[in-house]
Amino acid sequence: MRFSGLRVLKEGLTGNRGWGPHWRDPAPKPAYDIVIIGGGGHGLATAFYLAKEHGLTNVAVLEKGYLGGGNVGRNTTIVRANYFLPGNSEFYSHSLKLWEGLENELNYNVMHSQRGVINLFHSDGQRDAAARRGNAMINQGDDAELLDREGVRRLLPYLDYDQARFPIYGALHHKRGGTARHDAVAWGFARGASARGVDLIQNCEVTGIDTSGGRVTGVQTSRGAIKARKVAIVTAGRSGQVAQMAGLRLPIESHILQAFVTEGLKPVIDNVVTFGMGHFYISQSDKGGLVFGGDLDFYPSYAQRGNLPTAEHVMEAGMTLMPMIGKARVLRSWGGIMDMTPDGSPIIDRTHIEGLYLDCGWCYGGFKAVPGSGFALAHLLATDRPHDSAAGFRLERFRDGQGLMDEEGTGAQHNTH
Amino acid sequence: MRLSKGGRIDRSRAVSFTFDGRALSGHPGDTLASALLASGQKVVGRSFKYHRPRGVFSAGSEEPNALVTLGAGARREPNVRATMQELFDGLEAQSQNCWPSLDWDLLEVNDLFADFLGAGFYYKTFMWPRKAWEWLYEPAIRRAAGLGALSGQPDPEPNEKAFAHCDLLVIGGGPAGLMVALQAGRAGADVILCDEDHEPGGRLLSEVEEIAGAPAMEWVAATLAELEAMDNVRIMIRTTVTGVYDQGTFGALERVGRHMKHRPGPLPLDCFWRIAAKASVLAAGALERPVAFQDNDRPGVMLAGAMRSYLNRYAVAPGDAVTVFGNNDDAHRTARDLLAAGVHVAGLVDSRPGAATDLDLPFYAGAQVTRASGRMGLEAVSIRTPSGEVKLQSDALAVSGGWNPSLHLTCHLNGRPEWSETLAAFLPRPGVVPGMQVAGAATGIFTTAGCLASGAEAAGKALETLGLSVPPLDLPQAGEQGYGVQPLWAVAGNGRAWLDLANDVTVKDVRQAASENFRSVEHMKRYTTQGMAPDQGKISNLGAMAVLADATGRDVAATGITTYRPPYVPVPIAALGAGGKGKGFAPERLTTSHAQSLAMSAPMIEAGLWYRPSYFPRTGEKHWRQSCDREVAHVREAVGVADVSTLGKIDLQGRDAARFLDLVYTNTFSTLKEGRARYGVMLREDGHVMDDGTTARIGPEHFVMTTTTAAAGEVMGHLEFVSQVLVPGWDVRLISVTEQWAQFAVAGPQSRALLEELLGRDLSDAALSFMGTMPIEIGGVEGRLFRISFSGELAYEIAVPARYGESLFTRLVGMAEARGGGAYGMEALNVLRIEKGFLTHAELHGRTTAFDLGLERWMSPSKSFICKAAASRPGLLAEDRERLIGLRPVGASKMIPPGAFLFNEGDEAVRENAQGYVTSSCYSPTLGETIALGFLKSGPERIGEHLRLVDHLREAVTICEVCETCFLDPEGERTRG
Amino acid sequence: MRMTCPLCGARDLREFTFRGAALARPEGDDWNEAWHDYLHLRDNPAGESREYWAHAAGCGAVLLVTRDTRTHEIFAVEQARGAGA
Amino acid sequence: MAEPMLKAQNALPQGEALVLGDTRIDVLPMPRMTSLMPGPGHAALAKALRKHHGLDLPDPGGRVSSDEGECLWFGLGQYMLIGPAPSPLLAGAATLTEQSDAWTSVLLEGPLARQVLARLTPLDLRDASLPLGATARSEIAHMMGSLTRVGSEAFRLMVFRSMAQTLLHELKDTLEAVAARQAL
Repeated sequence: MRFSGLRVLKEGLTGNRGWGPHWRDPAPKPAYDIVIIGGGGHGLATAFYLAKEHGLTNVAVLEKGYLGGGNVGRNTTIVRANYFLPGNSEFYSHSLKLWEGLENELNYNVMHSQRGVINLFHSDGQRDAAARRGNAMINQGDDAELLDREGVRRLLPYLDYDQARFPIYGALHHKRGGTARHDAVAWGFARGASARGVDLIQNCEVTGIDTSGGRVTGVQTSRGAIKARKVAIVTAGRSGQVAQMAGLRLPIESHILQAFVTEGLKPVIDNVVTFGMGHFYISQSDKGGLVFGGDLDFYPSYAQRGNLPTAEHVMEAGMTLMPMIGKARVLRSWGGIMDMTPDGSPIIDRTHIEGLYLDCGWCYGGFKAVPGSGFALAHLLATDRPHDSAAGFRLERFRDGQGLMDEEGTGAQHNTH
Repeated sequence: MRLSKGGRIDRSRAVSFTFDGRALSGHPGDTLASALLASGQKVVGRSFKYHRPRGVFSAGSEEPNALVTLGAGARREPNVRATMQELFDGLEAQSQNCWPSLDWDLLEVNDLFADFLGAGFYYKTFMWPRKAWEWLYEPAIRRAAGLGALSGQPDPEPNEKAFAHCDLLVIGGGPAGLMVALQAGRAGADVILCDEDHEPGGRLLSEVEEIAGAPAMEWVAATLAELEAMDNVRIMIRTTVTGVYDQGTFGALERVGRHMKHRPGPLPLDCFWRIAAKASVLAAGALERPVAFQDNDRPGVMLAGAMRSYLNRYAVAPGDAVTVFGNNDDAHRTARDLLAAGVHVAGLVDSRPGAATDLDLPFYAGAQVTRASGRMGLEAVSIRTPSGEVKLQSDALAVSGGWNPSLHLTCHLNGRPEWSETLAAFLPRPGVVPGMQVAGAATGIFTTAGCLASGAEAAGKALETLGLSVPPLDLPQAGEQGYGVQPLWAVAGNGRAWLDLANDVTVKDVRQAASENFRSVEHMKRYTTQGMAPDQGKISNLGAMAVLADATGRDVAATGITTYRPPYVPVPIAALGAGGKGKGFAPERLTTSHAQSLAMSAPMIEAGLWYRPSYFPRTGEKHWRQSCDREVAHVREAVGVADVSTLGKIDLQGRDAARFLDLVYTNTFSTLKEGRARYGVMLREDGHVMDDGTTARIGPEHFVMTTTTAAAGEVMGHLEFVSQVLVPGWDVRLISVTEQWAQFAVAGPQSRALLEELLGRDLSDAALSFMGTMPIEIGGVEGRLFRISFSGELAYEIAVPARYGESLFTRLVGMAEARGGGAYGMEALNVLRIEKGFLTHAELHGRTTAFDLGLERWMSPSKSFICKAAASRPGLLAEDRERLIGLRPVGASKMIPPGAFLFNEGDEAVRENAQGYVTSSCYSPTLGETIALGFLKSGPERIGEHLRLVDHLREAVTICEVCETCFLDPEGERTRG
Repeated sequence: MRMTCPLCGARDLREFTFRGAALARPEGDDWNEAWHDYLHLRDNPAGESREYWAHAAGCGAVLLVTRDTRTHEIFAVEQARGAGA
Repeated sequence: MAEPMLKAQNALPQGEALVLGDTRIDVLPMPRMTSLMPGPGHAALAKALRKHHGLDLPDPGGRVSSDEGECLWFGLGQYMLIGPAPSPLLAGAATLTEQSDAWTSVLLEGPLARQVLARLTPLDLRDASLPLGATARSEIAHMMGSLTRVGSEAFRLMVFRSMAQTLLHELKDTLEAVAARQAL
């Protein structure tokens, strides 16, 4: 069924009885051409683009729990293309272009809102780094604008320009950046993939990956064995565990990232604001909640919850930067499991096992990558060649040291990002 | 309406307050909600989505409707629960989410269009035209959504955070919690009792109950008196435990100054507590749940237990004719208490077919309320009885669908509750929070007697784990009234029946979500937004799950429940972030020359946590460049003085100190002679440069290392890790001496003469050659002199104990000025180092290798050192890596802004063509031109090439010549003097 | 989270800094699989994990901590010096 | 020789900083402080310290004092000799590092002292875990510090010299807030 304002009107008049399921709930078939492990944003997007771009529909997405229940369902919904290292630049640029067409492509309102991302800087050195980033973005064909202190004041009058511990020198403004309704992204891709014939199978946990003679033959699941010519591991947060089923060790540690949302408030923050010095970023959802977060808790964890020191640090950062949010009340906090790679950049690649593919290591940047990652992995699965936009996301870069993508410059080794 | 007697309010005093500007009055002991009800204010707010009129629904922090805005100006506070706000004289409250007024709200039209605004409608529309989302649809949605509004001004009020430690944390001060505290206190345990209310007692405050043959509150008073007399027991009222964290850490929000008008200036509004407890008992009681039926959100409909609170605790009659509707015996108490208070009860409706009552009132067993009528306030309720439809004229309706144990905190560490068929509720699973017992109604025990017994039992278990002996127990007699709930979630019928009042989620919405295949609880929650409102679904969760279960043909147990996460009640950012405002966010580090620099009106800039002078303006200088150029000239032509104390200084001693340095530095230090210093490069194990600096040998087994200001902490941590983990057997002892020494650079042709005068000794090369160090004495003060240079001039760094720093700085500056020089700041320091091609973290930005920086000669081939293996990876040694070079403009444009990119002449300025980028640049007054450092693919092989520099952001296009990184005196003759 | 430092006793998480998985540093200066393994590859266990933590805001000791990454339960804390990875 | 020319300057004005009721904040004078790091094996240092300064080597978290001075446990493998100039004869048993200027010491004393500290440090300040004479390295208002209980209601706080202003500022604000609470 096609969604539209007219349809909403018609259904409204007829008691909303006509809305069907957004996706089918098929039983798993014994075999597929391609099995995607993980029904999160990336897995669902991969399924969608396999069907749409490559006409491959004998595909199953196996999800341990419910669709979109991983990090795509618990993040701070920021969509941006403001990376500066080759490898990242072209990928996130491509992903953002996909975002810009997503509603029409999916016929699903994911509420992609290009309200602008504003990265503040607080010293001459940071300004120079921001300038390099901004120029790289424009080199890539994306948008960037360098704001001075007064320029920031015009956009964000509510920041503390006099007392903030780290004075506001200016900001890098990325107007095409913004937010989206995270759940809707997963649901939209799921609906699109399902409509094109892909089987989305929930409550189906993969318990083993079958290989023979160095090539993958299928998977064992809580709902029986499923044969497959190609298997893609798209289980950010759990990549290590799933890869282990195929005897792979990955350059990944799982860390927690906390995020927070406040009670609904009338519009007060119109952009995405990030405060690098204090590890704090914030935006306001369309429902009115302030959605914000900070840095990792900085210890490996699968608990999907954090501890107070990081939470407090995030709030303190908010108070020094924009003390007007003091009276907003934190309604919920949660923690996502981040696939942290040594250089803070992801992996979309084949493995030494023929027919086994990886899409992992998204660190805390996975949400905005959803369309780009799905598109690139679909291309790799369909053609066995990396898509141009994701050629830099090699698994081997750590071994050979070529094309490391350490955007933060904190070191291409674990526990520095 | 206020009853003529009863209640825990002080009738002897009146408290005046305003609601939407109307002057009203109540009594001490009232909450804002009870005072509003007493004043006959039925409508207190508008609903989130449909803007329907709403009244007070509960009597606690779970309130979904009665959210108001308090105060005005910067102190204005949105979304305050009227049910939790203690009344005080002069309180000003405004209703929310309505315009132009509470009674006439334009957006109530949403209610007419409800059929088009059902669950998830917005995912299906607003997609055309594409660009319209940002400028048309989204702004409209945002304006309509949200509840209260922030003031937009900085929060002016003080808040605080604190830590507390105890043996046993008791959460909840009802009968169970008090019993726990009493037993544990008597056993000598260190107890903290937190209660959300402003007086302990829990449900006993609201019930007509007896303990030990006397009114229950007498037992509460006696118990509190005994507890308050124990110095091992601490009672924290107005304190809600909001979260459970690892190893017995709890978060709790104390409302310190919210119940008074005139708060003494420094008194915090809230205090956020971090409580560490060896053991804990959760005695948080239970929350009543409603039943869904058509228009069950009308003002005047409230929870049956809440109605008892208003009746018994606040002496407020909810109406003139009240109907009571429930599916359990507990609801009957409401009818009983209403009658006792002389309130007319229109009827008692019990959905249980076999139900009976001995109360003298119209009783309807096996009946259900099908509809509430009355838009701005309840007028009548329709009932479906076995014998047909009945309509009762009522202006208030008490609803009870049963009680849900408040088990939220037991789920914060990922514990899942278990379903109880008999209680039709989820119960806490034992042991899901290490060290936590659960007692009383929180475990599904709903009698006072049972709560007291369960409290005593939980106390016993907790005391055992604490290794304390359990004191003798005398359990007082108490009520054992029945409960006998028979599940009823939603009454069948047409029209909209509300599950989530706060977010306007109806039974229809949940059923529709299920029909659209949002069948898992998480999908339903996210699709309908049920449970995401300020009340966090406290009242609505289970009902919604039950309706979903019904719609999907599962039972509630199989359907499950969404995860409870902290905080249990919403916590102001100002409380969790207390202390962060303004400069409080991070400590400020001041050098010993700080005051003097300010006196010389130097602008101070942040360097990490430090403050350093940017430049020292002199009269007549209008622009920083003028000062900077002068200061550079001082150093190049006379002598300059700069405070370099912020650089990290680490003292290394021990038998293996030299060997240790050989390990952490890429170059060799064991060969360094006593009294000499050497430049060193330190890499991370991953093969990239972490830091650089000079290290001096001041004794056979004694070295002093300097680090950059930025990396001081990281380097110290790294060295500690290496010594304790990688070479634990080596004898090397590390200590930071950064703070012990004030250190000043004295640089320039006249630096030697200046210091010879200061020290009264010969400093010729014979006495102290380049890269030499020696102990010195200044008027009895022992210090140290290093002949090192970050400016390329003849230069020294002189160190004295920090207490003499200010004095020495002042003196050095004076002597420098007398020689035509003076103090110089960060700007000049940066120019001086760029002229020499020296590095800072603009170049050591974490992605560069020694090879990139032209430091490969510092990588000793003859020894092992940290990172040696990783640094030898092919990718880190590729010729075409971006490597350090110098740049100078050769065309018309002289602009070389840092952050600009380099392209071959004629190439388009796009990523694919980028050859490199600029890291540092400055105008060199010495050379009279702009110079820069940057990185360029195969840089060193391209000296002399012309490149096109492009800075899109600042619209600079400059033709540059690639040159050596050292622009001045490459042979270093000036340095050697 | 609270951790019991062998020198200082039970302390709040905020005093400690995670320093990485407890792995033995390879010998030799030549880049090889052992180094790749040490620097990059991880078991990343969902369960018992041996880690280094520094009591950075306390006594400065680097600690060898055995911890469950699913529950954050801490099984053992000892001084890294002398413990050996 | 050059005339005596350098003036000593404490990071904070010495003496009374704030008094509210019976609780007071005083900036202490800068005593002689020497870090003693014995390296592997502490026996030699214990012996030398007793011999030359009449002080026993404290256990972790401990402090030993005499009329002559005090020795403070200061972290892993480190002790702080406070008061006397270190006997050169200690040198064989430990490395000595001058620290007199590195730290600023403030005394917080009075009935509200513990409540003030409860707002600045995560330490358990109850008698059982911080008895009289106990010392701890911990966080004080986001700063690395040293805290020693020098009296039943008296605590000596030490932070790096450069952060002295921040410490004093935090202490004053907190004492005022706690006092305001007390007055309720």
